Amino acid sequence: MNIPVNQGILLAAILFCIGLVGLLVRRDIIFMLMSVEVMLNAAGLAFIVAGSAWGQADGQVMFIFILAMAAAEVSVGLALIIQMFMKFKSVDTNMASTMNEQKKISNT
Amino acid sequence: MILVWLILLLIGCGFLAWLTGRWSDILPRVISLTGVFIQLIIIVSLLLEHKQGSQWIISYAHAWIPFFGIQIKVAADGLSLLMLLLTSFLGLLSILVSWKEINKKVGFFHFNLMFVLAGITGVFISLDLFLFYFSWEVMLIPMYFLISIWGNEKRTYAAYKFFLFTQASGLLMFLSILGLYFIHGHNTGTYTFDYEQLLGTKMSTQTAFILMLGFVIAFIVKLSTVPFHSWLPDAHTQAPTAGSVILAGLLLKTGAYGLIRFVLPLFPQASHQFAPIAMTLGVISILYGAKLAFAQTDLKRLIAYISVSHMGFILLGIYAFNEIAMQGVVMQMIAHGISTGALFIIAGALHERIHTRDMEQMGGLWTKVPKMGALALIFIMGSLGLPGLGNFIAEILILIGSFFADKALTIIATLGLIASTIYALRIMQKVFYGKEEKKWVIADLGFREMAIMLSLTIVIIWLGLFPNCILKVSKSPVQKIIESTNRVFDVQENVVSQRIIIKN
Amino acid sequence: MKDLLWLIVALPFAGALILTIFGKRSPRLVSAFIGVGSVSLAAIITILLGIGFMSHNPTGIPYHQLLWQWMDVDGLSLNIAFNLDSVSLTFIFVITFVGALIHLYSAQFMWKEEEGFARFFIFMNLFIGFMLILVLADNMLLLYLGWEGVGLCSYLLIGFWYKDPANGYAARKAFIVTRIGDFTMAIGLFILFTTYHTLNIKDILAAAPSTWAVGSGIALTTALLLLGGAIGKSAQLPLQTWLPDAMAGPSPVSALIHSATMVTAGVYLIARMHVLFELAPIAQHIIAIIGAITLLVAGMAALNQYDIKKVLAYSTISQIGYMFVALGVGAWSAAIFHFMIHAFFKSLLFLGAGAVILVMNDEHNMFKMGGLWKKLPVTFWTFLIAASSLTALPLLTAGFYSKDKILWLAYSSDKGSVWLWLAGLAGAFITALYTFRMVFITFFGKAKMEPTSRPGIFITIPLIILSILSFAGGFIELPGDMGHVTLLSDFIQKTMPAVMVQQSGYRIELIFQVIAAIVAIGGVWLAYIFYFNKQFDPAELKQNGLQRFFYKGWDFDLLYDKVFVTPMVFLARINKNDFIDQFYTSLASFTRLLHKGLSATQNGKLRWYATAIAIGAIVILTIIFYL
Amino acid sequence: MSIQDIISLLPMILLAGGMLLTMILIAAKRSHIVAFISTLVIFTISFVAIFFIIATTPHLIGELFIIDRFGLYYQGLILIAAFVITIFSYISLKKFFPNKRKEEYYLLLMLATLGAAMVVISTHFISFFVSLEILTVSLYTLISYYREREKAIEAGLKYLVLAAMSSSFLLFGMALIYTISGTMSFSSLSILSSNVTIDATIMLVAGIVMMVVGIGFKLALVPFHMWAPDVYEGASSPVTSFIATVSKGAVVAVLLRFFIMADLYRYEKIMLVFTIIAIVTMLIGNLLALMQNNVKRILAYSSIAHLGYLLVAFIAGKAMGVEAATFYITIYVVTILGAFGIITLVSQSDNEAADIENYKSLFWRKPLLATAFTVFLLSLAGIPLTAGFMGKYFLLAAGLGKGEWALAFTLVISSVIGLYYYLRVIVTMMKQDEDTAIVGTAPVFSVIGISLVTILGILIVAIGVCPQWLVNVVSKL
Repeated sequence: MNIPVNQGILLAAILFCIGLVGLLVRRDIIFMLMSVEVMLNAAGLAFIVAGSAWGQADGQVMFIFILAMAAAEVSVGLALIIQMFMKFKSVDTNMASTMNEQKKISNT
Repeated sequence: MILVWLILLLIGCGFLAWLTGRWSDILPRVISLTGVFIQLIIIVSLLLEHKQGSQWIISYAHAWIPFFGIQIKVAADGLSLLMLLLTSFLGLLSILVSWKEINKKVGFFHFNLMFVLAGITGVFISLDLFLFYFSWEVMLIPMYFLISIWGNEKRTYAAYKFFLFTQASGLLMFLSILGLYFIHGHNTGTYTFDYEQLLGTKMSTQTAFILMLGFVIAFIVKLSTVPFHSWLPDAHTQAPTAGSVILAGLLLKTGAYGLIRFVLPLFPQASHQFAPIAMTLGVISILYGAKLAFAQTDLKRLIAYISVSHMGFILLGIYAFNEIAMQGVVMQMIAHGISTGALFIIAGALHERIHTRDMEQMGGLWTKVPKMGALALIFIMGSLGLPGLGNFIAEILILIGSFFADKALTIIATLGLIASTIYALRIMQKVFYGKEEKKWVIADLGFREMAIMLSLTIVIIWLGLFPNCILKVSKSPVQKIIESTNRVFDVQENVVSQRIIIKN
Repeated sequence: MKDLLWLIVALPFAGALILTIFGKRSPRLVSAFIGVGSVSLAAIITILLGIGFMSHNPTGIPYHQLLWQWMDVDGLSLNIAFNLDSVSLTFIFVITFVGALIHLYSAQFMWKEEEGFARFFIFMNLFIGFMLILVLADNMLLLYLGWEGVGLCSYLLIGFWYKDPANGYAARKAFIVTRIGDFTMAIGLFILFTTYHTLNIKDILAAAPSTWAVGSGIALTTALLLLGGAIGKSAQLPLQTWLPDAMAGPSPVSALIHSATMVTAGVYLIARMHVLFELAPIAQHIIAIIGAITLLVAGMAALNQYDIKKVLAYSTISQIGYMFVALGVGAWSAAIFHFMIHAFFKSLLFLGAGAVILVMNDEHNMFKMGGLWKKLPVTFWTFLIAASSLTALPLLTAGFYSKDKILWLAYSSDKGSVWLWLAGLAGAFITALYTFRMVFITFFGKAKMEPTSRPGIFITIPLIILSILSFAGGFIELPGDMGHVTLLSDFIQKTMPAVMVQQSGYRIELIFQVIAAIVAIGGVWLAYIFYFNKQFDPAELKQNGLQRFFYKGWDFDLLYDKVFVTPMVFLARINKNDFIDQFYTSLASFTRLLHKGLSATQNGKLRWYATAIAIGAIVILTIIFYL
Repeated sequence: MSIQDIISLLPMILLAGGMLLTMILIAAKRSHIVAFISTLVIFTISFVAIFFIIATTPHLIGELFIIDRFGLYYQGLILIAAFVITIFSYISLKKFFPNKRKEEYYLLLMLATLGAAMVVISTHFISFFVSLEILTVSLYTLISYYREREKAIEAGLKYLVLAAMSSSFLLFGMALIYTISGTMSFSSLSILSSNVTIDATIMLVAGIVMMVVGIGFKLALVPFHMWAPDVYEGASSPVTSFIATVSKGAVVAVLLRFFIMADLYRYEKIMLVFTIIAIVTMLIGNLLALMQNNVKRILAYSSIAHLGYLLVAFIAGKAMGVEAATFYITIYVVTILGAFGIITLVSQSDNEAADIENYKSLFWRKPLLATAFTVFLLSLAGIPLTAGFMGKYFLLAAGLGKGEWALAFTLVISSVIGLYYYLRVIVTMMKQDEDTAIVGTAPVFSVIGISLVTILGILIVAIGVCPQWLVNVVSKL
């Protein structure tokens, strides 16, 4: 059974958008990471679809690399989240906004 | 090659001064003094051996960035030699002036001073547009430091203003230079910044006009023509005396020089189109500058506005496109350099003594400092164009010349004679005449200052009585530029060429 | 002998230079010696030169001396060169001779000036030098140099007592007002050069008649522009306002600059360029009319002054008015004759007044003096002679002959008219009136204050010499019906055309002279009735409105102040730090605003950053899809 | 995989091997100095290795990599930068870092360098993506390495989330392109587009644009720039300079390679997008920095603006663009290294000398440092006698050669705006009052660091005065 490319890409796009929206609406860093994962996997899915459409292995190869990269990212990410929680006593990203332009504007 | 050595000499002395500045305060002064003095001697000798009519006296070219056809090409003709003479002379004086005035970071001060002079020298001798722009920009940074480190109370603001104005306009000129470069390249296939090759580049009228505007804006900002003058009063007022002298005496002149050397020959036709606007601007500057000068109470600021007014004459003269006016412009460049420089030195001397530039607090100083008063009188008379002094020759030549070009504007410009009387006498009145506002206890000019001022006095009177010495030197270059500007034009329109041919 | 011409000019400058260098240190006696000596030497050389000139060339060929080339630019080639002809000779004679006398006088007059003594002589010498250049110049630009130079010296000398701001103001006023005249004159020069491609006076005068038609517009314009310069310098209407204030200077200055020499430079200019003016008859009429009006206006003003020097100042204006009338009717020699005589008696009057003021320790108000005639006999008698010469008392005084010549020609010359004559006549009457008003009030009546001292020998000598001249000077030129001596006019007419006399005839001329004489004497008589031995209390001298108006010199100052000065000062004030600068400052603050706005976006919120990226991506995609 | 391939990958292999070696060393004995030295040695060796393989260029390794002069030049640049950064990192670690766990830093540094070095030679989506991620992931950790500082953590998190987001954009773009073209190698992209339908082209372009989003994030182009100031401020100066120089340089290189090999210049729309981005970036970058008081943030914004400038050359494309961009990025790298080096040297507490006040009257306290800093700032401002001017000239020449007047004009205007804040820093250094406490750094390193900075400064001036040699090198790529 084979899926028409367009629909597959469409699905991937939808996934991507869901991830994006999730990233934009959530303040919780963990959920943000999860949404990013969704986006990455959407891209991966697109690769798979395209690869199968072209009958090439490259799609899958790319997908594997994406997985690896995502894994690495998550590992670092979680480590950072722990640090963040120790520093800011919260996983709310708005807490972690000590660096900004407010009060930095000089009056000279 | 000798010309390149001039620049290297100055730069070398600059570095030396900086280094020695760590150990002593006298050494930098002596070093830079000798450096500039040597330059002066070289230039004088060049002037003496320079025969009239010969176009480029010494020309030296050496590849710099062949990839872009950029080369180190320097040459001098009578005009540039005169400018160089002025440069080294005023440079010498400015070092002498700051002998006592500058006490902190003496080494670095002289480093900057030398660099400014080097940059100005470069501007006056470079025949490669890239090199020209390079030196044009190189003067700015050290000048910026001179103002912002050794300046008066509002120095930082003034320095910013000076730098942003000149830099912005300069970059516009740079764009124009590149435009010219590429147009010439597309036409001929040889990409070069060589002035003499770029002469007579074929391009459409619109393009020529726009490119010319790029140059012109850079130059008239330097020339502090209304409405681009507003950097000048601040810079002049806040700079240390030496800075003011160099700003008024030399930096402004680079603008005029640029117009004469580059704009007219490179864009003859566009210049003719632009002439009416330019002359109008010149006239406006003359009167508006005078008016503002009259309004000021800060002595240095007043003198600054006098410069604006006098530069107006230069613009008027340049765009009259005839030899008389152009010779007048050359005279004006030199005479204004001398007279305004002298006025700034006097203002500086006063500031050193009574620590204020506010004329309301002065008055009746003649009794205290008769020498200063007398010398001030001479240069005030100079700046109001009293016959017998250099400025008169300049202004009368410019006015007569531009009278051929445009009667109405010239008549309005002549009103400047009255205006200048009004503001110039105001200095005399406020500072030296009248009752003493405060009981200042101040010394008259010392030996060093007297030497400086007397040399200036002799020069300004000499210019007034024997202007021919100058005019002879600048004759052939001026003629060449004028006819190269008008020749191209005569074939295009006869109407205007009628306007510019004097003898018929 | 002729080759010494340059020396005449050089000597005063040399003196000035020496004084500038050594004046401060050297004692006053030395300074005085240098100052007086240099000018007197110049005077002697002038006289010798003059004798030589007159004896050796009867035809009066001008003598030309070239010193060096001034400038040579594309057709504008000018020399520093002097040109001596009968006119300039007359002038330099008056300048150096009277100048020398006044220097001598000043040596004593200024003695009390401790620090300013050398300075005074420097300026005076400079003045003489520039004046000589003005008169001897062979080209317009050199003339202009002298012209401006004397203006400078007048500025410096009016403001000699610089401590008082009022003097400084007067000095500035003088310089600026005359500068207005110079402005028009400069434009005149431009036109001359554009037309003739030379500024050499002789060439211009030679070329003019062939280039310009008589009465042509351009000729008229040029003539009027030059006239502007002349008016400014000679304090004629409407630029006369500076002269009365110029009296702030020391009396010798008033005598030398503001009566004898500088103020007559305008007369010289017009006489010198007479060809141009003959090409523009209208201009000449205007000159005559200006002269006529001026002499009346100034006369009325002089009639209402308290300050003795102010009286003399206004009288100078009105006398120059006479000269202008003469020039206007083309009576060149008459004008120059009157210039010379006027130089003698007016400087004498000023010196006398100066002497009085000196001994009355700086009291200027006539009404506070009185009864001085037996206290200061020399001063009185010399003053009286000068006064009568100014009044033009018939037969004896020089003034009579010079003024009578003008009056007669004002009527009889081809350009003359009866109105000009009437104006002159009225002027003569007023002159007589105010002159003897001054004499009677100052020297007769009850003494109100005692002179502190007697004028010294160096003051009296010049007075006497000048009185002789202003007495006997007239006999070199006698009218047709009495002796008909025409030494001067012959001499002048070597360079200038004689006046065209329309209707002559000794009878008419005689009638005119009688009328003139009667008028003059009538004036004196009236003055005698009103002012002789009358009691005037300076405290309650009340003037009615009209007198006040005259006293203020017809309120010209007020007018100019309202029309020109105030608006300009106002303009200067409102736009002191100029509005163009505001534009750039606003530009800068606008950029700052942008910065603030953009900085607000950098709020440190992770979500916002992510949103920004997303929005950016979306925007770009829309651009791709829908553009 | 042939022996030739191995040889031509030698620098990378050396880096990787060296990294493992260092890891073992550290495992054997924790010693800061040893790790430091070995890192330096490894960088040097692999830099030297480059010269051995120049002869055999260009060499293709399948579709994945191409070793050509261009790539090697960038690798060299990256290695030099990494070398300098290592030294400054040593100083900074020595000064501010608690005594434990200094060594891993160097491993991460080498890893990131490896990633960057691979990015510049990759010619295939896969290799590109993988090497980019190697670079990025190790950057996350480097940024938040000073984990005692909450700013570092915050910066790390921000960078992580946003970078991940941007890479997902990148990937999705790649996926789209792949869907249309059926190939993932740059070069074969240039062949198609004749035979694809209109809406396919649209999709292709969309894909490219999404890739541009990813790349634009790495280069901190407006509107993907917002992370830059925070990350610059949060990370320690050496890491910041690494981000500013190595990662950006690498990405610029791959961007050029991608657009030229895939010949994407034919899509006007994309060029239009880039033009807009360039203009906005130049202006906003400079405006943001205008009255900034934090030097590191100033440099962040200025780096945004400078990448905007660089786009001018990039847009100019084949003609002179590549040379111009390469020339410019080289100069930019040198300048930024120097600037951050000075920040490192001036800093005295563990939150670094970021505030402009710390530089007050530096000119009278430490003339040499201040002069060097002045030179760097002037070079950034593009004033003659410094290399920055020549770089800017090169950009303008490229842009105008292509007739991009609008871009050139914007460049000029914005660099005038930019002038203001560079001058502000300089003026602050010139301020007279001597009250600020004298900065003291550990003598040895300060000597090394100062001499290094001085060398960089001299280099800047040298290029500024006679750039011909560099121009020759660049133009022969």
